[in-house]
Amino acid sequence: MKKFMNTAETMAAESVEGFVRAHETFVVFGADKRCVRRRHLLPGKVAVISGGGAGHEPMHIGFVGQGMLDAACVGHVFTSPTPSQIISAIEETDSGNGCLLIVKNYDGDIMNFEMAMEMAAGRHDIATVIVADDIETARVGEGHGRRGVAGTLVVEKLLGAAAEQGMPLQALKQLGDGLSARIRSMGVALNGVTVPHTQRTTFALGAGEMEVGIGIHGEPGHSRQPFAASDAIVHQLCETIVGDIAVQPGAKALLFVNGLGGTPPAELYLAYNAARRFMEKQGIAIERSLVGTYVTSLDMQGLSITLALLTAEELQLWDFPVMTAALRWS
Amino acid sequence: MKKFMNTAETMAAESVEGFVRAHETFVVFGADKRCVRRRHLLPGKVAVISGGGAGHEPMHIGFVGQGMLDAACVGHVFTSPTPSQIISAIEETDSGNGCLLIVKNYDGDIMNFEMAMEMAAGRHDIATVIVADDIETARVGEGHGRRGVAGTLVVEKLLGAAAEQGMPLQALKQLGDGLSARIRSMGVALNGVTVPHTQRTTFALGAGEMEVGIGIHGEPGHSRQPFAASDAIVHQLCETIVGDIAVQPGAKALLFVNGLGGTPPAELYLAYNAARRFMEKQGIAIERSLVGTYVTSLDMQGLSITLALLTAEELQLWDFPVMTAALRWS
Amino acid sequence: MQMEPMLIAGLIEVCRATIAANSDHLCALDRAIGDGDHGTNMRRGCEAVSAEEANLSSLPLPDAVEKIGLTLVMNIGGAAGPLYGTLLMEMGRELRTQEAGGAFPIILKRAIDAVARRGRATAGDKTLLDVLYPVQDALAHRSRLSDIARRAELSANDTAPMKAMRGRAAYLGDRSIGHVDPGASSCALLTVAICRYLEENRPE
Amino acid sequence: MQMEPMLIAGLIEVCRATIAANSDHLCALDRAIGDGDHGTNMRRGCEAVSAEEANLSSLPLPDAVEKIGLTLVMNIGGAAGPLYGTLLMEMGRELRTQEAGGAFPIILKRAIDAVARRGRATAGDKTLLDVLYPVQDALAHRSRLSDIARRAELSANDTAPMKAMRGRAAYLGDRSIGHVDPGASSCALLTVAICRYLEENRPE
Ligand SMILES: Nc1ncnc2c1ncn2[C@@H]1O[C@H](COP(=O)(O)OP(=O)(O)O)[C@@H](O)[C@H]1O
Ligand SMILES: Nc1ncnc2c1ncn2[C@@H]1O[C@H](COP(=O)(O)OP(=O)(O)O)[C@@H](O)[C@H]1O
Ligand SMILES: [Mg+2]
Ligand SMILES: [Mg+2]
Ligand SMILES: [Mg+2]
Ligand SMILES: [Mg+2]
Repeated sequence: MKKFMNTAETMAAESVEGFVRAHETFVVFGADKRCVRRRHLLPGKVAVISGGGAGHEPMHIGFVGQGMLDAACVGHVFTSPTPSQIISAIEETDSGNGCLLIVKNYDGDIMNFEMAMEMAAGRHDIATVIVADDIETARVGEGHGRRGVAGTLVVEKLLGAAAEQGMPLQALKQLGDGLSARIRSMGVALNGVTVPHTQRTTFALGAGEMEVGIGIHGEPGHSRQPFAASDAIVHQLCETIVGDIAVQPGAKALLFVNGLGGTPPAELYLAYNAARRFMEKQGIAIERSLVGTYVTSLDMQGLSITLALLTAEELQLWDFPVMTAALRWS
Repeated sequence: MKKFMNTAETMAAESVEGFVRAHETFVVFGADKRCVRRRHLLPGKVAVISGGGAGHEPMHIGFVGQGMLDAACVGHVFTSPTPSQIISAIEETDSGNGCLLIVKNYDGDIMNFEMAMEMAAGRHDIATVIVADDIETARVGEGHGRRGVAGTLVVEKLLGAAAEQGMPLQALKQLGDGLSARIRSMGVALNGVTVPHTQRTTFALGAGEMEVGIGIHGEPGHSRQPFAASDAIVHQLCETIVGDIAVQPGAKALLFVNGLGGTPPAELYLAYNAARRFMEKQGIAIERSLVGTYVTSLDMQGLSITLALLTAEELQLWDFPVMTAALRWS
Repeated sequence: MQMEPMLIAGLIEVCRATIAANSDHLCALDRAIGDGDHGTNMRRGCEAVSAEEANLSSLPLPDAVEKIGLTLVMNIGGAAGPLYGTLLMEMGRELRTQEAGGAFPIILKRAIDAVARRGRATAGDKTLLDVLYPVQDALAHRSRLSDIARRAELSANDTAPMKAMRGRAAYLGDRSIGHVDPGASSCALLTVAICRYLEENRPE
Repeated sequence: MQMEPMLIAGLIEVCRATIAANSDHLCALDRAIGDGDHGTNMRRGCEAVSAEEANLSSLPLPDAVEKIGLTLVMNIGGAAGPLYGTLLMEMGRELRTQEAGGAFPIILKRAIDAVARRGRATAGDKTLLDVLYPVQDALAHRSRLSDIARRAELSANDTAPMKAMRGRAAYLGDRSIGHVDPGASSCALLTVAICRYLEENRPE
C-alpha cells in the first residue's frame, strides 16, 4: 500500500483542508472545521446538507456550492460523521426555511444523522431523504434495504437544484423520496482497498478475480467471480440493473459511469460505451450522461454503473446551473 | 494487470467512442474517426488543434470544446497520432484563419505533427507551439529539451481562450512561446504501468520505492528513491520546480496538482495542501488552483505538480468560459 | 452497587486499556465482514472519554454516565458511536430517574432496548446486542462476576454462526456466517474487563 | 540491382514476418528504456504495408518504395512512423530522380540523412541511425550480403554502451546505458532479413 499521506490519523483532515484551499472562492470551513459549507449562502432557501465517511471524495464536499449542497460533513475514513458535525452544519446553513438532510442508507450514517436531528429538532425544521440506490444488497439482507452509493450524486444534484429554485422543505422531501424507486447502481471491484489506519486490505483478490456487487466502504461484495472482458462485466451490471427497475416504454434516463478511485478515465469511457449500447438496446433513451470519478472507495480499482429514470422536470433539474468543485455547468 | 478492456487492439478506439457518445452535445468524430472535434465550430477564429498518444485521457479530447481546442487526435496507446489524423483535423476545423498546433515535446509527436504540417502547408496557414514543461529532463539530456506533460493543459486553456476571443495566429504563437519559460511540472510515480499490448509493466517498483521525475508514457524517471511521506515528496517536487523557474517578487501563479490515473482525488487534495503551503512560503501568490485527474499515464498511481507563473491577462484567459468534458466553467 | 468517583475513573481507564490492546484484533474482525475500522473507532471513543475524565469524576453518577455516552456519540461516528453512546446515555438517564439503587439489571435492560431501537435490530441479528442481552440476563439472575464475563465471551463467539441482519456485515448475506461480529467482540472484551476490575476492586 | 514486382512482394513479406516474430522482443527492449511499444508499432506498420501489397506491386519501383514509406508514416505514428517512413519516402524520391541504376549506396545515404534531419539526430545518439549508417557504409564498400547483415547486428549491439541523446530513452540519461536501442534492433533485424532474402533470391 502506497498512498500520498503523512499519517493515517491526519489523512482525512489534511485532504479536506487541501480541498477547501483549492476551492476557497466558493467553499469555506464551518466552525472548528466540523463541516464544509458554501461561502455565500442563499438566504430564503432550504439548506441541503449531506455527509459521510471520508474516503469517498469528491463526494460530498465536491458537491458543495451553488445549485447543490449547502454543507457537507466528513467523518473519519469510512466512518460516518458524528452528530456534533451534523448539528454544526445545520446551525450554520439553516436560514429559517428548514434543512433537508440527504443520507446514504448505511446503519452508521442513518443513526448519526438521526441523533443529530433529534438533538437539533427543537430549533430547526428538518426532513431527511434516504438514498438507497445499490442494487445487490436487496437480494441479500431481508428488508434492511439497499446501500446508498453513486446514485447519491444524482439525488443531491436534483434536490440541490430544486432547493436553489425555492422549492420548500416538504416538497423537496417528496421529490427525493420519489426518486428512490427510479435510481439503481451496481459496482464491481478489481482489487480491495487498504484502510490507512490498519494498513491492511479489506479483501484480497487474485489476479484473475473480481468482486461483484461491492459498496463503497471496501467491504466485500455479493460474489467473487473470474475476471472478465469489460463488455461482459458491463453487460452483467446493466442486466441486473435493468432487471431491478421498472422501465416504462419511452423511458428517459441519465446514465452514470462512476470510477471508484483507482480506475482511469479512459477505462470508464470504454465501459460507458458498452453500457450505453446495452441501455439503448433495451429501449431506454439516454438523455444525459456522466462519466468520471465522483463517488470513490479510497483507491479502489473498479467502477459502478448508475441508471436514473427521470421525468422531463427532473432532467431540467439536472441541467440547472451548478457550481461546485466536482460538478460545474451553467 | 486488470483493466476494463476487451482487446488491447481496440481499447483506445472503444474508449474514444465512449467519450464522444458521452459528450455528443458538444463533440463529434471527424471523418473516419481520425479526430474528435467541436460539434459547433466558431467561424472566423484560428483553429486550435492538439493530439498525442492514447493513455493520457482526458487530455486532449477532454479539452475539445468552446474556449479550448477545436480538435484533438488520439493515437494508439502511448503512440503519437499519424500525420493523416492531424491533416484531417486541420482540414475539418480550419475556417481560413489558420491553425495552431499545440504539440508536446516528444520526438514522436514533434515528427508526426511536423510531417502533417509539411503535407498540409500549401493549403493551410499553420503555426506550432511546443510544450516542454517537464522539469527533470533538462538536467539529463543535453539540450534536447524537456518533455511536455501536465502543463500542456494550461497552455491549451490559455491559447484556446485567446483564440476564442479572436486573437490571430501569429499572436497566439507568440503567446504560447512566451509561456514556456513560466510553466514547470514534475511528477512522481508509485507504480509502473502496464501497456495493454504487452501486458507487462514498463518498470517495476518495490513496496518501498517510488520513481521521481517520470513523464507520462510509463517510461522510468530520473531516479528511484525510497517511498516517503506525502509532505516530503511534495516538498522535493516543489523545491525542484521553484529552483528551476525564475520567480519574481510578487509573482502570481496557477498551482495544478494532477493525478496520473490511479490516484484518488482525496490524495491529490492532500498533496495540494502541502504544495500550496510550500509555494506561499516562497512568496508566490497562488491565484488559481486546479486539482484532479487530467493528464494521465494509463492507470499509474502517482501525481505531478505544475506551477504556472501568469500575468494578469493570462489569469483572465484562465478564467474565460470553457465548456469541455474535463474543464467547464463560465 | 454503589459507584464512586474513583471507581468511575478506574473503569474508564480499564476500558480504554482493553480497547487499546485489542484495537488491531477488532479491526481484523471488522475487515472480514465490515470495513475494518471498528478497533480504530472504539479507541477514538475511549480516548475521548479518558481525556474528559477529570470533568466526569466531579459529576453525579447519572450525569457522568450520560456524559460518557454523549462523548462517545460525538467522537466515534460510524455505527459504534450511536450504539455505545445510546447505551450509556440511556443508562445515565435511567439512573437519574430511578434514584433508588439496586435496580441495575432493569436499568441496563432499558438501555439495551434503546440501543436495539436505535439500530432497528433485535437479538440474533449478529450485533453487539447478542452480547448485551445475555450479559443483562446473567446480571438479572445474580450470576457471579466471573460467570457474567464468561457468558459475554461465549455470547460473542456464538455470533460466528449467525447470519448478519444489520450493519455492514448484512450486505454479505450468507458470507457473513463463520465470523465473529466485531461489535459483539468489543462488547465482550469490555464486559470481561469491567467484571475483572470490579472483582478486584469489589466495594465491600 | 534490378528490383522486380516479385522481389518487392517477397521483401514486404519477409519484413512483416521478421517483425511479427520479434515484436515481443522489440517491446521488451523498448520497455527497458522507452515506453514498450516499438514492436507493436512496427508490426502495425508492416501489416498496413502488407495489406497494400497488391496495389504496390503494380507501381513503378520508385513509386512503390515511396508509397511504402507513406503507408508506414500514415499507420505507425510514434517515433518509428516518421523515421522509417522518411527513410522509404526519400529512397523512393531519390530512386525516381536518379533513374540510372547502380547508385544505390548514394540513394540510401541521402535517405538516411533525411531520417537524421527528421529526428534531429546524428550517429552516436543511440538510435536506428547507428545501424543505418554502418549498413550504408558496408554497402558503399561493396561488402557481401552476409557481411552487411553481420555489420547490422554488431552495430545494433554497439548501441548498448551508448547514452541515448534522442527519443524517449534520452530522458533516462545515464540509465539508458547498457541497453540495446529498440529502433536499432528493429533496423538490424530487418537488414538481416532483407540480406538473407536477397542472398536466397539473388537475381543473377
Ligand atoms: N443496526 C445495527 N444495530 C445494532 N448493531 C449494529 C448495527 N449496525 C452495526 N452494528 C454493530 O456495529 C459494529 C460495527 O461498528 P463499526 O465498525 O465501528 O461501525 P461501521 O459499521 O460504521 O464501520 C458491528 O459489528 C455491529 O455489532
Ligand atoms: N529523434 C530521433 N531520431 C532518431 N531516432 C529516434 C528518435 N527518437 C526515437 N528514435 C528511434 O525510435 C525508436 C523508438 O520507436 P518507438 O518505440 O516506435 O516510438 P516511441 O518512442 O514514440 O514510442 C528508438 O529506439 C530510436 O531508435
Ligand atoms: Mg466504518
Ligand atoms: Mg510510443
Ligand atoms: Mg466498521
Ligand atoms: Mg516506444
